[in-house]
Amino acid sequence: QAQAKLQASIQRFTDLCWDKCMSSKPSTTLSRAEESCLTNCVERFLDSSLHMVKELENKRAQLSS
Amino acid sequence: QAQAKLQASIQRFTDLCWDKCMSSKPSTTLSRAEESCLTNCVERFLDSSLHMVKELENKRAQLSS
Amino acid sequence: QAQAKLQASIQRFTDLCWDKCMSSKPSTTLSRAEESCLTNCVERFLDSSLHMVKELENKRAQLSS
Amino acid sequence: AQALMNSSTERCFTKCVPSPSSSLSSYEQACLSKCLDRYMDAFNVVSRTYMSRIS
Amino acid sequence: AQALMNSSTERCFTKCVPSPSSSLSSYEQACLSKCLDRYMDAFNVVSRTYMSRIS
Amino acid sequence: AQALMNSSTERCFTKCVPSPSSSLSSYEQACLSKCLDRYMDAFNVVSRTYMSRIS
Repeated sequence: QAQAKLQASIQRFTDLCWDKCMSSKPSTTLSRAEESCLTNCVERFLDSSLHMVKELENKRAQLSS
Repeated sequence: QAQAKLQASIQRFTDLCWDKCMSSKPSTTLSRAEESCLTNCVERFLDSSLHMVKELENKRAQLSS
Repeated sequence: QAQAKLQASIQRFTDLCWDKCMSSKPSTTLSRAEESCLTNCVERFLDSSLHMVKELENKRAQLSS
Repeated sequence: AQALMNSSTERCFTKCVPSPSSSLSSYEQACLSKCLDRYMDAFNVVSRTYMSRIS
Repeated sequence: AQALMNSSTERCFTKCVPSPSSSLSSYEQACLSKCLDRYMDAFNVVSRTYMSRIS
Repeated sequence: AQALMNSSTERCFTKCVPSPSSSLSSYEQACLSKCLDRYMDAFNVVSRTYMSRIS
């Protein structure tokens, strides 16, 4: 079940970053630009997610103090 | 479980109305225009939903009479 | 349960082809052009799906030979 | 039928009520009615086409 | 709360990080913080409006 | 693998068959094959990047 959740996350990131990074006509190989865009897209998405979770926790800490 | 369904509906309306009402760059506070757009968006979505359910029931009543 | 899966597929194809085929303002009746677009859309989507599954099987066969 | 209503309502609301105001106009209501009819038509065409393919 | 975080993160990432580079800039981080605040505001307005309709 | 096929088919159909006609042309078929290859590449890059972050 953890395996299924992991697969679902990878699927979700692939779809999100596919729309951001891939050229409109599929190319014969994955270009360098597409590959580095995909990597940055996943990395920055995870950074964004962590940033927002931290913000939320700060807010909760302020409310309960 | 009713609680979960309610949460899912509010989530769905938030996403729908977010795309319609919020400016492209997030502002420092929720503007008056954004707030009234969100309220109208939810209200009119619920009106539309009721209108369409009623239409469907009318059609069923005509078919079975 | 097979019935539910069938319904979900038809729903999914309707949404996909609705966005491709229907005019922006709803017309009083379904036009000939809209109807033939919907039919072609479903048929070609199923062709595309079969084509891609076949490709994937070819690739697997090559890897295991 | 729940999924069908959710999906048609979202699509028709987007088409027919682009800028929600303080009430639904009669024009918007007529648009929603026509849109629902067309969604049902589309559902039936798709259903018929799919069933004839898989049978 | 999981669905809420998934949805707000996807929407705010799209708005605030249109071209992901090798790190999050402080501008992008500030945009994400504001965007989360606005998403929560929107969720609260929608929630309040919906509850007053169905009660 | 079902979710992966559904998602890649929808994305590649949208890219490669913008106006569905009475049959799939060989051009459209070649586009679908390339698109599937690129989707698998993208899935692998995303998977590798994500795994190295969470491990």
